[in-house]
Amino acid sequence: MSDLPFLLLMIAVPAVGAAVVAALPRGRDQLARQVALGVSLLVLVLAVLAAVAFDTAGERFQLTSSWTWIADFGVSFALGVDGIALVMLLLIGVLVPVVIGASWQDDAAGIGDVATDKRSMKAYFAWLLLLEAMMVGVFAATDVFLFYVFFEAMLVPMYFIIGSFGGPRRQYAAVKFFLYSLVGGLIMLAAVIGLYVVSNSQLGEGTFAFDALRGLEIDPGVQKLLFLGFFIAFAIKAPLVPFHTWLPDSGSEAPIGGAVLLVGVLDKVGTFGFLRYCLPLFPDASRFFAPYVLVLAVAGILYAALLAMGQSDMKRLVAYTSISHFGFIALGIFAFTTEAATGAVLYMVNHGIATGLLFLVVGMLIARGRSRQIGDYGGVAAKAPLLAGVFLVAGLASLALPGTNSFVSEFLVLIGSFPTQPVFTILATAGIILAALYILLMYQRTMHGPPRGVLLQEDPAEPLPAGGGATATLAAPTRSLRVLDLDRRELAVVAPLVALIIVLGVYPQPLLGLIEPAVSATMSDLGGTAR
Amino acid sequence: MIEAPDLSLAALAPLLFIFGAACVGVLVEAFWPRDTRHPVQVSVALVGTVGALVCTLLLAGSREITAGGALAVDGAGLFLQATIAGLGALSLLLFAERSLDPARSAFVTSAAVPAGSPRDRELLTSTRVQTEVYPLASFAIGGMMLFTAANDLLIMFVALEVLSLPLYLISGMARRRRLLSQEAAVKYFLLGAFASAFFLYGLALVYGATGSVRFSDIRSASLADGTDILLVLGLALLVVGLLFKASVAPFHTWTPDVYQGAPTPVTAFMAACTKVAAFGAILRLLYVAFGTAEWTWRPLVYGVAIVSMIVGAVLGLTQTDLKRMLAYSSIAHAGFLLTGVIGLGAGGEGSGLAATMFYLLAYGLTTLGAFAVLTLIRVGDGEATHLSQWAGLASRSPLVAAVMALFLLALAGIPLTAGFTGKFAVFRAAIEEGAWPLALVALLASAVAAFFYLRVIVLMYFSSPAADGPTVGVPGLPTTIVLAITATATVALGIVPGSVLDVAEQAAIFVG
Amino acid sequence: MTLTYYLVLAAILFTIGAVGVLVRRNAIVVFMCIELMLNSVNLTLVTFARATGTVDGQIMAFFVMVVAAAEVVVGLAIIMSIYRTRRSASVDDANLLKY
Amino acid sequence: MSETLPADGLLGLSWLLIALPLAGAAVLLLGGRRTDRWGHLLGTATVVAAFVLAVACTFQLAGLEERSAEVELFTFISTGELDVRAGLLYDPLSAVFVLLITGVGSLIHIYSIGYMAHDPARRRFFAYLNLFVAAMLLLVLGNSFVALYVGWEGVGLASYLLIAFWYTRPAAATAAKKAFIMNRVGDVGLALAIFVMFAQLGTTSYAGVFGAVGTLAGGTVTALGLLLLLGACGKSGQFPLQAWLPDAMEGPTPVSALIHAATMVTAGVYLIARCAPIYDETPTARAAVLAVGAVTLLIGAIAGCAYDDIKKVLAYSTVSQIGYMFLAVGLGPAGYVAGLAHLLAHGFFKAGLFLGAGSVMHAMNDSVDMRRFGGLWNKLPITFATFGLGYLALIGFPFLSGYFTKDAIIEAALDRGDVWGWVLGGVAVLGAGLTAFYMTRLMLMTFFGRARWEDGVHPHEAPSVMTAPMIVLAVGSVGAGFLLVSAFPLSGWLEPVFGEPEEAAHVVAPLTVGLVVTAVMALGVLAAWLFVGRREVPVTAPVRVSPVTRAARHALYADAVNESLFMRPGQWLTRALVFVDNRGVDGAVNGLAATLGGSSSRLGRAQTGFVRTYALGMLGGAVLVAGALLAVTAG
Repeated sequence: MSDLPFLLLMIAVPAVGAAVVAALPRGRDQLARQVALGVSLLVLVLAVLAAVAFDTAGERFQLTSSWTWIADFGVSFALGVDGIALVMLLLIGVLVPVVIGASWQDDAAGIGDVATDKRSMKAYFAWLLLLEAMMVGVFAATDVFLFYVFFEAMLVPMYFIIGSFGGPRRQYAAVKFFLYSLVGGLIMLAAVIGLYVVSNSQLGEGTFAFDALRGLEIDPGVQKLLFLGFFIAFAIKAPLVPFHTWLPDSGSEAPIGGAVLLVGVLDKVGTFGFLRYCLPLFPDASRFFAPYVLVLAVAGILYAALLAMGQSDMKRLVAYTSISHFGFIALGIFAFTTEAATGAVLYMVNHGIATGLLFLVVGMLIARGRSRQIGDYGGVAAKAPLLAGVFLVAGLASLALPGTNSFVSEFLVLIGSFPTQPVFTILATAGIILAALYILLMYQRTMHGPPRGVLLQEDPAEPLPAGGGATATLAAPTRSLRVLDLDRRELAVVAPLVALIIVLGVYPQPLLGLIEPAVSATMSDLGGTAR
Repeated sequence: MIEAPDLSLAALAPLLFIFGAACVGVLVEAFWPRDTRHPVQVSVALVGTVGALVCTLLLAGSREITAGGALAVDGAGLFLQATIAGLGALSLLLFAERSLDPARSAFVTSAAVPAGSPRDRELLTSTRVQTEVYPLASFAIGGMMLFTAANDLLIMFVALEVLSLPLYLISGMARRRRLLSQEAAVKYFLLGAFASAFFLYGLALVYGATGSVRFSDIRSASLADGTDILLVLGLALLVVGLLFKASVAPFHTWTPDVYQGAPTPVTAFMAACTKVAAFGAILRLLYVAFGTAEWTWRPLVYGVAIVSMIVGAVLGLTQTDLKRMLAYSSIAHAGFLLTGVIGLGAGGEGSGLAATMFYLLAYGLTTLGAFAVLTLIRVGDGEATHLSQWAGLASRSPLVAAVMALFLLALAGIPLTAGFTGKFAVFRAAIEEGAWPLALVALLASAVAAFFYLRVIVLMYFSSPAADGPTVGVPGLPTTIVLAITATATVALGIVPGSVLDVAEQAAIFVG
Repeated sequence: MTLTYYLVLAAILFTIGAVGVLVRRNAIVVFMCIELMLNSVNLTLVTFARATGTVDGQIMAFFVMVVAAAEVVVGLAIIMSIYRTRRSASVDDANLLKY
Repeated sequence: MSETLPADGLLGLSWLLIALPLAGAAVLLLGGRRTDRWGHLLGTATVVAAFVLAVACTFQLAGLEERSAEVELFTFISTGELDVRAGLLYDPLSAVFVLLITGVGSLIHIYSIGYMAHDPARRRFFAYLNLFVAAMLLLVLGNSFVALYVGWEGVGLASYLLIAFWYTRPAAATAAKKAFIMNRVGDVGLALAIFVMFAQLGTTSYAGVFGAVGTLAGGTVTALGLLLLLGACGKSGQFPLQAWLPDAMEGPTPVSALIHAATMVTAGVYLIARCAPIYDETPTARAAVLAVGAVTLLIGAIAGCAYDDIKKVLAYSTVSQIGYMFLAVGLGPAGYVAGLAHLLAHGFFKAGLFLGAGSVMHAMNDSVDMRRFGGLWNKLPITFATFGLGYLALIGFPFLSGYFTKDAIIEAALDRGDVWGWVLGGVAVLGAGLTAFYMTRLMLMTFFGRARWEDGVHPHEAPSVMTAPMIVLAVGSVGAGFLLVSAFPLSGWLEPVFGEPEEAAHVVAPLTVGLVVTAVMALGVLAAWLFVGRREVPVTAPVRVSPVTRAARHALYADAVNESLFMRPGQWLTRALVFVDNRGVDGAVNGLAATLGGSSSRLGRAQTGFVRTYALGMLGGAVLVAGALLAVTAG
């Protein structure tokens, strides 16, 4: 059983699934949905089995397999996971079925907030599955070249998801997303090649195998350049301030499912990259640049939190909160302690769940009100208590309330960073006040107060009272406005995430047990913790 | 007693094949009845190119200098000849497509008839086809193959003319928009001749400096006295002539105009094959003849590479005509190719040669495919090359849009396409030679260039189709074959490039 | 009399030809200027042949002439066709393709 | 610190104390409308059960030699050097709090059955209350600072949910948010304190920290003390974070009674008392606690004098009384027991007062404006009686609970024996006078004088499910002080925590103190009668008042300060940053794109279409190339 090539299957299954879904005849949307859901659940099962097969006391990289791919470049199709990658795979496994479930509805509201009359639903599911395959590949690759290939190729499905199924400014957002990531990726490509060249001169044979590259002794000057090459790509992906402005646009224009995967998983590649590639491969450069990175991280925490408060568009707001959270993750990684880095990895998972849920409920709200403007809502809790409740849970998880999963990770990041970086940690801790502010402000404005705004409009054709300009192209909902609260399907979609938020908030130790060995190995690559 | 030069007929077989086919084509043009001439011409030309391709493949591994030292038969030359022959054959298939244009050909029936005259209007609707293009193209292909094999400057010059003259002619033979086509031909001709003059003057100066035009002699002379002003000036002028053919900025100005005006199959032919031939000649000239004076021209190539990438990428941003956009893309790609030239390293031991050759093959296939898609999208009688006409193509014809998107992504260098493998190879070569700033500029330029490729995808996929949009022609067998081969190759060279890279690696040898 | 004078003369001719290409409008004249450039090269070649005492340069000059002749054939054909359409041989009139 | 042993027997089940109300909350929240009919009963039952268990546990604890027991539950977070176990510590201090929470909690749950009977969302109310009880119990039972922190923020959440219980009222929603945010400010302090502990000591458990705190540098301990104080201030509504507590009165009155009077707001006192080993090492931080207590005591008392809203007066009274407790625990070993005794007594009488106020509001159609009350004593006899007893206890009427506990604090302050002892004692006495004044004013305006009711108000006594808890609390108000100070001295019970109470040399004889305080109290009552009781109360508040009154009405401008120092600049900053981000950061990127596009069109102009221009370009290029090559060769 444990001999199964789990990782290869996790890439191949959704890829084949995508092809199957794409090949279905037009109009068979229901079948496409079912196939997509089935495939994504299968991937989840595989991920869980892989986690079961993983031995926390064993080798760092497990479930490894390797095939020569491009011999001339020294490239192998090498897969393997450590604890860090494994938890990300689990996250992918959980989020994709949830996203597919959330996009189940026939009408436009099911996918996003825009009319999708001309677009075929099956294309959406095909892209989602392809994206899943790419995401698995990024985390499972143990060959830097292979990582890079997935890193870039991943852009394509997301580009189409945003561009074809997004909001009114989807074209702008899609191109912006693609170009930002591409610029970063290309700079990284230069560094990847540089790394290869170094390996060529030191090992006598160029290689991209992570384990071999880890053993290189790179000249500090070269290290700095290579570090920057990788770092910029990851900083754009993560994103850190000031490379962040693509995310609010992409996050707000993407269909909800795309947005969830974008901030939930895709952006984690950036922080994952810091930990997997920047630190172990360029330890000296990492130390050299750490103060600067920490400045970016902490500035991002505070800056993005303040910006989140200033947003009137809910999806943009959530996107900004994510930027703030990515600051925490970066802080945890560049504090160079096992506790903080473990916390950062857990943060990556938890943020995927919490912000994923937040995006989902925001999407469900938007599907009802056809507006992304906070000002168009008010008093929703009175009409849709379940929706409000789930919204609150997501919000509380986002502000890292104890008892929710995010608390554990944020706490770990901060407590782990404090010994080495007290000043930055104190500043970052102030960010938790801002987190409470932006979440509660949004919650109060939308859910509390007397019912008002778009939800009171009986006739969907009537123009909206506020924000009409921006919402003019939003699709008319097909469901009755009277049915405001979450229905069974929506509950089924959010329930797993809510459950995970609570369970991981109370008992995170299994995940920590998976993560810690890999983090310790990273820290020892770095030359021991800096304490 | 004059000694007859040694002629290794076997080694010359590819050239003999294609030139023979071209000559037969001329005879067919003269004597074969008009109504069945077209299939015969197509067959002859295809036999020539495919035969040449097969010959080069059979010759793989041989290394010799023949024809009195005028021709080099070596791995690199054969690889490039094979590339040219293969791409040439595909281009000829595009020439032969008869089901897209209502008048059953992309070429004007009688180039001599003034555009817009009553006779011209009459011929416009006739189904008489122009068949002179096939022997002309065959000659051009032969010239290109000769170009990459030339081992002395004179042969190189002759090959340059042999490849150029037919191209001048056939770029003026478009059936639709003849004014543009003729203008393109005039511009191409005048500027091409102008560039030839530079090349020739360079040749003369090098001859004066070294007393020979043989590469090996130049090599030893430049080794002895690399700083001879005459020699350096000669090199400069030779390079100018070659950079012109390769459409490297600042010698690129003709490219957009000619690419736009020429009949699309011809543009495809030029973009794919001429590029290969020109770079073959550049590589050979720089590494065989001037390899020992590498330090003189390296900064120059470095510089023009940067200029070319930036000019191509930046100017491409605001283009509204697809053919013109692809022309600027070709200028940018010329810059990327030059990074591979830099990556050859001193004496050509670097991986740059193999990388450049692979890149040429990948780029040629991709760009040929892109132009082939262009021929499908038609409005009225002509091709719809304006960007706005492509809006919403994906909902009208998903397959065509998908294929085009594939080519565009490959041109942008997205992984899992041939374009990425090629870029990776040349950038690796450049960085290995320490030219990482150049590679960095190249990467940033490709990010800029990606914008205009993406714009087309945005239009095709994310925009709603215009009411009076273009129609998507159903390609006949030739175009279908071209599209199938180029698309498959674009994907295959992206996913499993190993064997082709191996071949390029083994072939990366110059004799001389 | 040194051979340098010949070379300088050839260079001057080449320059005149190049400048002619830049300043003349009539396509035929432009083309003739290019021919002038080619012939200045011939002069150079012949001079160098003399200097090195070989005949290679002179033979090459013949090659150049042949090629130039071929170029004339092609060039005039092209120019004629555009002239017949436009009733003008000015290169400036052919200005549809730009930017 | 005494030794602690793994718990067995009932104490081993003390996790049920938390689990029971938590389960109640879960059932009520997840069960949905199905549980509407019996939800309130379940909610009450869990808390009562917890109370019974708590009593039993406490008896077992009393029987233990060490009077301390730890329950290890599971590993919460363990990575690197950090090892946080979820565990409970049942010792005399937590036992006191557990009894208070579950005891008063049970009473208030019972009361709420009646108070919320007509609210459609009663089930949700009980769910939140249960959640609160669970979090609060975790706060006091946790055996590490992390567990405390979890409970700490948990009660913050419950407080948020309950203040915003009537969320359709914007004021309630805003007050809830304000409470949460200001609490978070304090939480940052607590969190940072935990970080310091981990950084310096490598542990966060009480045992580990308190055992090693002596090894720390003085500055570090002071920092710890101040950070913990910040946390305590946030939770307990102490200066400078006091402004949220009066606003929190937007919540239903039982919430005010339980959370914002009896239990949650005293968590700060618990924290400082729990951290006695830390404060023992740092006189500076202890002085800060004193200062905070003294200042808050006065602010609360002054503001309490001016409000007309019955709940706000009680709220400021709470602020003020907690100031007393801070003052007490800031005094060090001499004051811990006094402070905690006052805390417990306050728990009784203030909860009773709030429930009484709730009963009054219940009778007056939910009005809280005392100017529209008056003459209610005979309409609401039980309420009047219980409220009156609570009132007397609060102002320190001789031999009621406030008398014992407050006097103890004042004595302890004076016992310092230095100038500051006199200052603090003086402040405390002054506060006692003010307390007497505002509470008498409240009594007079509410129960005496002419009825100034609005139309359609027909006061009636509350049902017995509400009055019964009030009676119990009134009894407690009367007896608690005597019981805790004299009959079953708290100091003895808490000995394992705070050590042997030392017999202080009294600076001023206790009897003298008692007399002085009583006299000052009497003055306060008299003043209230002179200003309020003697004259007719206008139904609208007078506009032309002295600056002092105006300041008091605005709670000494705390909100204004917050607004102008934090809120406004914050809003401006946010707006400015949004501009910067859109125009500056994003603008730079878009500007770069625009620049590229612009240069593209500009460069494109060079592509004129003229052959001559192209030829010129080529010639120029050729010259450049030749020049470059020559330059390279020459150079």
